[in-house]
Amino acid sequence: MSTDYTADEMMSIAAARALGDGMSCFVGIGLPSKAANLARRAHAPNLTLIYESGCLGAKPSHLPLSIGDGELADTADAVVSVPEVFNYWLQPGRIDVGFLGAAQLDKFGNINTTVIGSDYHDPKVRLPGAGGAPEIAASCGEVFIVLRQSPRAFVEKVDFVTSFGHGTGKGDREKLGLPGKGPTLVVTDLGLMRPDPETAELTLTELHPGVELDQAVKATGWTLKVADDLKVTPAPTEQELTVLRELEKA
Amino acid sequence: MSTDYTADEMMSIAAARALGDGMSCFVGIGLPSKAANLARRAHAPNLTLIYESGCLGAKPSHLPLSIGDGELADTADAVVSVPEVFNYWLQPGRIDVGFLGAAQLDKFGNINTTVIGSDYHDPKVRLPGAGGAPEIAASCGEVFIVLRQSPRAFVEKVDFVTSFGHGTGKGDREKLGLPGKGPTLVVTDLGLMRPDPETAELTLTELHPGVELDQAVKATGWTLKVADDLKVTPAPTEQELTVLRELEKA
Amino acid sequence: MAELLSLEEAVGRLVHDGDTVALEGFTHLIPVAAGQEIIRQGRRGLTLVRMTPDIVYDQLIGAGCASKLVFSWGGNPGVGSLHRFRDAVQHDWPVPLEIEEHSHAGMANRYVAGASGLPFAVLRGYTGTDLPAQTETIRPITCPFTGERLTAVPALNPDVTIVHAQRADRSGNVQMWGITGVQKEAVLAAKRSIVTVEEIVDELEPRPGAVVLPAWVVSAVAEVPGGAKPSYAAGYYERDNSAYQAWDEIGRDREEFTKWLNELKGVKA
Amino acid sequence: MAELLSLEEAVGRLVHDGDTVALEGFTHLIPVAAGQEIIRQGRRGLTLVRMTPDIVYDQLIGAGCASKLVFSWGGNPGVGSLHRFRDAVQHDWPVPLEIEEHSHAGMANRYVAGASGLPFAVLRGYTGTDLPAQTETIRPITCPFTGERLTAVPALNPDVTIVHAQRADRSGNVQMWGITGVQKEAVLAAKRSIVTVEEIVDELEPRPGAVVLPAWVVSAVAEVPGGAKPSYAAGYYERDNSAYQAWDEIGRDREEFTKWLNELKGVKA
Repeated sequence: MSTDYTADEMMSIAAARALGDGMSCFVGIGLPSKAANLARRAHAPNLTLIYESGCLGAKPSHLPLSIGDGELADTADAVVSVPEVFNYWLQPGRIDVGFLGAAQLDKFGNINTTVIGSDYHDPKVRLPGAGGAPEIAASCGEVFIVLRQSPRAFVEKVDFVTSFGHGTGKGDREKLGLPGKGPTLVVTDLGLMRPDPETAELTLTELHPGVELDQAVKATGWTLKVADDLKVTPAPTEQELTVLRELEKA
Repeated sequence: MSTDYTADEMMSIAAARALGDGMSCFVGIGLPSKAANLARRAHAPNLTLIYESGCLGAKPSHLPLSIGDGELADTADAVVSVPEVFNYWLQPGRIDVGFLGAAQLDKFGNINTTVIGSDYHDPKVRLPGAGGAPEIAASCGEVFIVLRQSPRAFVEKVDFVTSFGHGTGKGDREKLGLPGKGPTLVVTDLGLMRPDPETAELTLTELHPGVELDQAVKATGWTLKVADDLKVTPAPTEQELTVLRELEKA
Repeated sequence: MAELLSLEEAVGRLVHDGDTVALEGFTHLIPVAAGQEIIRQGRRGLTLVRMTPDIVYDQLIGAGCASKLVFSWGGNPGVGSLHRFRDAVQHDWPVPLEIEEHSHAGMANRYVAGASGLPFAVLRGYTGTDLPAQTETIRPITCPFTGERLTAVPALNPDVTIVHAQRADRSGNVQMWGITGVQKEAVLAAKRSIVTVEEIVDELEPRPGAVVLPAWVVSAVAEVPGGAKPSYAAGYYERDNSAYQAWDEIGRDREEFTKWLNELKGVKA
Repeated sequence: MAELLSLEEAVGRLVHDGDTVALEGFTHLIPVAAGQEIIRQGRRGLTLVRMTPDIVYDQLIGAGCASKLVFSWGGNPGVGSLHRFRDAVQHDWPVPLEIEEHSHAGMANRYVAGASGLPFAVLRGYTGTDLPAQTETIRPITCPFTGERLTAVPALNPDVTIVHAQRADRSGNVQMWGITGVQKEAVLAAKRSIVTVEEIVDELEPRPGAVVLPAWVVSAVAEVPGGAKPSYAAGYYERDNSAYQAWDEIGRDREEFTKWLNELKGVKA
């Protein structure tokens, strides 16, 4: 039956829905790129995709494997240098949404993609590092994060703050003078989290259809708070699934 | 007879001769541009001309009227933005020679193109201003200046230092940390001046053929020093005159 | 997202009395028609910004639109002086004109800082000159790594930047080529922007050396064929050098200028 | 002025033990052949610089050429980790690797400062992150006009920068198009530079989106068709994604890697 779908498909579709038509989105590679491209195909034809390789307004016909695929340049409104994309386009806060992945995420939306383990110089795992994320997280109007939920990935406190979310809670961004709102949405394979308006702590606001609350709680490395009015994500529509599967095939 | 020539022609030819083949030259408009284009045609086919409008390696077939003529862009190796030409090309000291004009020039090679008169806010004459000259004078390997000689133009001390030459004498550039050698040659319709190696004061080193020493002294607003081995500029060759006249006609 | 408007409407909506306005262009693609529309609409108290104010700035100044000029080289390129600019600076006619004077390198970097969302830019500039003594917006800054002394200039963020380009598409994406000067930076630095274009086309086919300004950073696009005359638009028309020479005569004399101004305004009446 | 040399000669003359070397490229046009030539020639003690060190940097590190890496994102794009990089950082194999870690925005601005002849660059960056505590080359700076606190990073000026481009002409003028990343800045920031190209042509006809590096800012040009493989060269060949996947297996294991390395060196013997 065509409305069967996987948890990963639900995650990508829920992430895509967060992007409205006419927005501009600075796109990280991997899950964020899949969601952003799905959004552009499914419901937001005027979504402007910006990649850190310098592609402004890319309209790829298939999912790019990296942020520097030729397809991104060939279909872009303009290709600019890497210094320009960071200085003229990202830094002034022109871009509505920064869409990021993470290796580790903590309950205040801080992202770690640098090292696992408490010693930077002798890490348990050396991760790829910051890339464009610290400034994307700082300068975009708001930040969406997409990653699969597990207690190893969703931790009380990240081992290393690669990209600043809400620091130690509400008000920290303002104190540091960070212009954007920071993470406003986390999309996982189990549901959605949003920062609590009072504390900025990530709180479960939606479960995907068929997911038990207990699953989400167990997949979170901190004591997960749950919104009073916990909702259920609408299931993927046939159209959404068709577009997503075409995109992955192409 | 074809070897008759004007003082202005002698000036342009003498200025052109100072530019060697393979050099790069940041070209001011007017007399400097004429001299630089003449050099490229006459004896320095590999002279790289750089214009502040962003044209790198321009090869105009006729004399440009402004630093932004379409011909400069059409014939350039690359056209870059105005910020780029100043930041990436001029500022790091990549360019061998800055070729400038002036409204007023003093005996230490300082240039004024801002105001005539001692009161900036109530000037006798308001001139166009600095343009690219202050940084051209600072950053090029050396600076050549070309202008017609008169006591009004060649003054003891300029009313306003728009572009720094040798300040108040030898060693001032080093004190300020200016990278280039500053003005090493002034070409006029009467002869050539060069900074004295000891004092940096502009000193007459060559007279054009047929010019009397007295003419040059009277056309200078300070007590002009004369080199011990004052020479006479070689007269324009037929080839130089032919090329110059073709250039002015085209 | 760029709206397609008439020039009259674009200037009417986006340029206000007292605004800081940059009409940029470096010999090529000068937004002359837009400048003259500002004169027609009688704006007052503008702070005009431009690296190379030329005859359209002379016209704006002579018409009394400006109370301040921020610039680095003011002249009639290839001809000589701007007489209305001189008359305003030297004799306050028709109104006093305050000036803030920089070098090209300084102005270019001020736009870069503005486009980059930074409050200032750093350069090697002005050293040894008399400019810092006259211009408050030139200050020293020390490298936190080497201790070296350099120069800082503050960002330029015009209320509105106006440029002229060859083309836009129907969505308002703008394409310009040839000498494009500091126009991208000036548009990105501004709070609002107007782009006049030679033509609006269905599709912007890629061109060597083209700069594209996406529609989402432009406020309004107005189709104004010939809108850069008497300057030139590569691919469309050449520079009318005689018009620059003719301006010398007109601009030199208050009466001649006033006659010219009345004619310009009459065109609309 | 650029000399046309063989790759072997260019690397032999211009890359020395202990040099700071940047081989730049952003997914597209990675100078892989040049990196492998450095391995063949057995350079030691290099400080390697790159925003996005990928498999050719993993190879250089695994071969023991590098003692330090300056970078902002080290990974096998679309595949995963760089195992030789991890092994060097975590277990000093085959030699210890010091790291100096930045963000992309910081690295890009460090090259811009280097290309501009400035000792540092200013950005809004790193705020609130743990990077400044680990990286000495990130410092605060105050705006002399607004008093605002920003971040400064020092210029990068490699001893030699190596990039790959589509074309050069016989004079050594270089043309590249598509995603050109930070290559212009990296070349202009360097004391010396090598450009490998797909082909040397009689004339560089203008192309949309092309960046031209004039011959007088390039030290050497070497014709190396396929020199960016397994990355891609727009207009010439596509990315070989399977080679990136295959590297994961090779790089993961010291023995497998050593076998690969011996084969690489054997190619020359």
